[in-house]
Amino acid sequence: MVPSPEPELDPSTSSGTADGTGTVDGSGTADGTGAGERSGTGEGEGFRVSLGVFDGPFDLLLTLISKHELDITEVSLSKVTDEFISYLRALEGADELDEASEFLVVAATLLDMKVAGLLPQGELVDAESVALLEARDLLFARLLQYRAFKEASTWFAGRMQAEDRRHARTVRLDAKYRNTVPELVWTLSLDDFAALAVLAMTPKEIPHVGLDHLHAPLVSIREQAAVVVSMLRTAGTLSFRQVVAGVSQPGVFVARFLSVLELYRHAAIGFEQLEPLGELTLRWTADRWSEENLAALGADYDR
Amino acid sequence: MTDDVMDAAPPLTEQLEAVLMIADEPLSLVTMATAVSAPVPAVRQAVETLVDDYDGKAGGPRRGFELREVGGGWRLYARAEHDAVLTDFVNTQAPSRLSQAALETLAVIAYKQPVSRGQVASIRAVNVDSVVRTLLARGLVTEVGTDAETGAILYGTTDALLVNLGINSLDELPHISPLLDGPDDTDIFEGAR
Amino acid sequence: MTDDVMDAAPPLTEQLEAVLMIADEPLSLVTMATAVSAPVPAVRQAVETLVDDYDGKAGGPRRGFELREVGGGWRLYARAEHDAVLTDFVNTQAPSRLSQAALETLAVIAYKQPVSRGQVASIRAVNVDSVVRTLLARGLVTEVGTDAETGAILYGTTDALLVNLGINSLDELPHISPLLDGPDDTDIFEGAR
Repeated sequence: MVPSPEPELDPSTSSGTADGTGTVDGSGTADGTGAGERSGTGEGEGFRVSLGVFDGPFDLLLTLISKHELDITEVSLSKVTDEFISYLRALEGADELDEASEFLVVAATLLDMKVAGLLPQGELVDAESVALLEARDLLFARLLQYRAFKEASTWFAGRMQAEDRRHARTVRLDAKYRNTVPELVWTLSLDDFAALAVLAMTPKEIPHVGLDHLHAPLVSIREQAAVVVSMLRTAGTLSFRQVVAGVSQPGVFVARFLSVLELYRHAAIGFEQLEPLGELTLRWTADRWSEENLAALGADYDR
Repeated sequence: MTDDVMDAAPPLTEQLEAVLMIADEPLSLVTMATAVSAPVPAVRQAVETLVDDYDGKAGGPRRGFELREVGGGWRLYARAEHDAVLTDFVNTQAPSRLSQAALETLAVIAYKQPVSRGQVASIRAVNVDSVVRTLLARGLVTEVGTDAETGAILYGTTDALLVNLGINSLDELPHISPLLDGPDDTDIFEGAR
Repeated sequence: MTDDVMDAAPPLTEQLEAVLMIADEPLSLVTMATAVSAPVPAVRQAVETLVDDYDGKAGGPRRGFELREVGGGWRLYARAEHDAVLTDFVNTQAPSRLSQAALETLAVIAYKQPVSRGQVASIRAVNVDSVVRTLLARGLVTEVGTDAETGAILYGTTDALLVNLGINSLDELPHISPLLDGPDDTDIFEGAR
């Protein structure tokens, strides 16, 4: 599926016909949140939803909503979510995590849009209504932007695939030219060379300018994550209750919970809860974990 | 030896052909001009002559190769029509495909550059650190500076990306600009309601 | 326009040009015949046509390259008349000192050998393709095999490096073991998304 060469993309017409519940071939260019991460273009696979007002690929649903051809207020987001969760069950491992995170972005945006859509609108008289509409536009913009890049990535994939098949002349330099290259000037001592190796193999420290002095966090999620990591790595499995045992400050309690979410997002831990509001059991699952992971953790909260 | 015409310098096109024959990456007009000690406009014209010549537009036969402008320079390629035959012949192993996540991140960086990982992550809404490392290792993106305010590393795309895409400049990326005017600019939806 | 014979398969000469353009070593007539699925005598005749063509004996201009028979096979070479230009060109491309990037890559290869470009790239978090080419051209590293699983080319250092460092064997490299015992799986980037 190589996109046509003319450089124009219109995400609003990306996947099939936009005639409501009509038939859809599901092989549009962007498979929405559906396409398998590794396979790139998973023909017809991906997440489909079956609602009263709509039946088809999730991506098409988004298209219709963003084109105002389907009213967001008529879409049951909880039903979409239920279907997504059962769809996820069929996936495995990393695919699951990636798809879930992408779904969350889109679902959160949809939810916001729906809230904006359900609120009474009336005449555009007061500043509040205007602000509401603007907020809704922002959400549309966010959704469309996300989908535009998804769309563009399809073009990238197609071009790269096409270019993979091309053959450029890349030949070794003939010996007669190689021999005319000026003699190499070598100045490194053996110890310099070893030092260079150390330098080259040391993982790069990511420069980080702390903003702590601007918004001094009362409790650091990163520090709390470090606590959770060391507890879980030692014990393997703990309940959340055990993880927060002895904590009295609400701030620490919250930060520790947020760090658990962050660690889950980094696929470092798994958790299970057998019933709503029941005991939350945390399990250490990371194959690899380094200080670097920890340093990057919770960066969203720094802003 | 046919040294009979050696009093005059060989034509520019011939010298360029020789240089292109031993080059192993796209050559810019300036690089070629330096190599053959000729002014850039003359080199540009000679390159155009060769392109037409190889395409069979100069009276001679069409060649089995072509001169393409890719990634900011010119390079000899086997003609696309023969790629199927050549694939059997060279049996090159294509590099492993980029994941969907990597492609999307690459697209965001390509359109938004220079851009920090944090900014990319806020669009893709997932952690992009490992993906960016993959793209760095592939040579498709590179560090282009740091944000003056936050000190965050800013990333941009490389010429190698252009070569991989078979295009010559970022201008050849598909237009998606109307959708990318940041959320600050809500005017874009004026007509949408 | 000479499109009159385009309905049939492209002429043999054109197909051979495509094959020769990307071949890195001399090709025997039999190899070429196999590549383009044509009988050897026809290939021989087409090769002769090309030789004359490139030498300017077929009505067109003389080319900056020539088709020569070397070591039992045919290969495209830059025409010897341009050697002065090409030598200058190669020299400007290959300065007498190695860049910092090249030295660091060399150091990684020295300690991690045998190692693939991809592994070096993930350690250094930049693309090392062109740097490895430089090191190969300089004879400091060489291909030592292929990875059984991925088929990737593995690189190691040469005696030339030992000479430059003034040592007799790799065992004399100073120990920097703590770093080397680190996470051995540099393939974290293979699956990284």
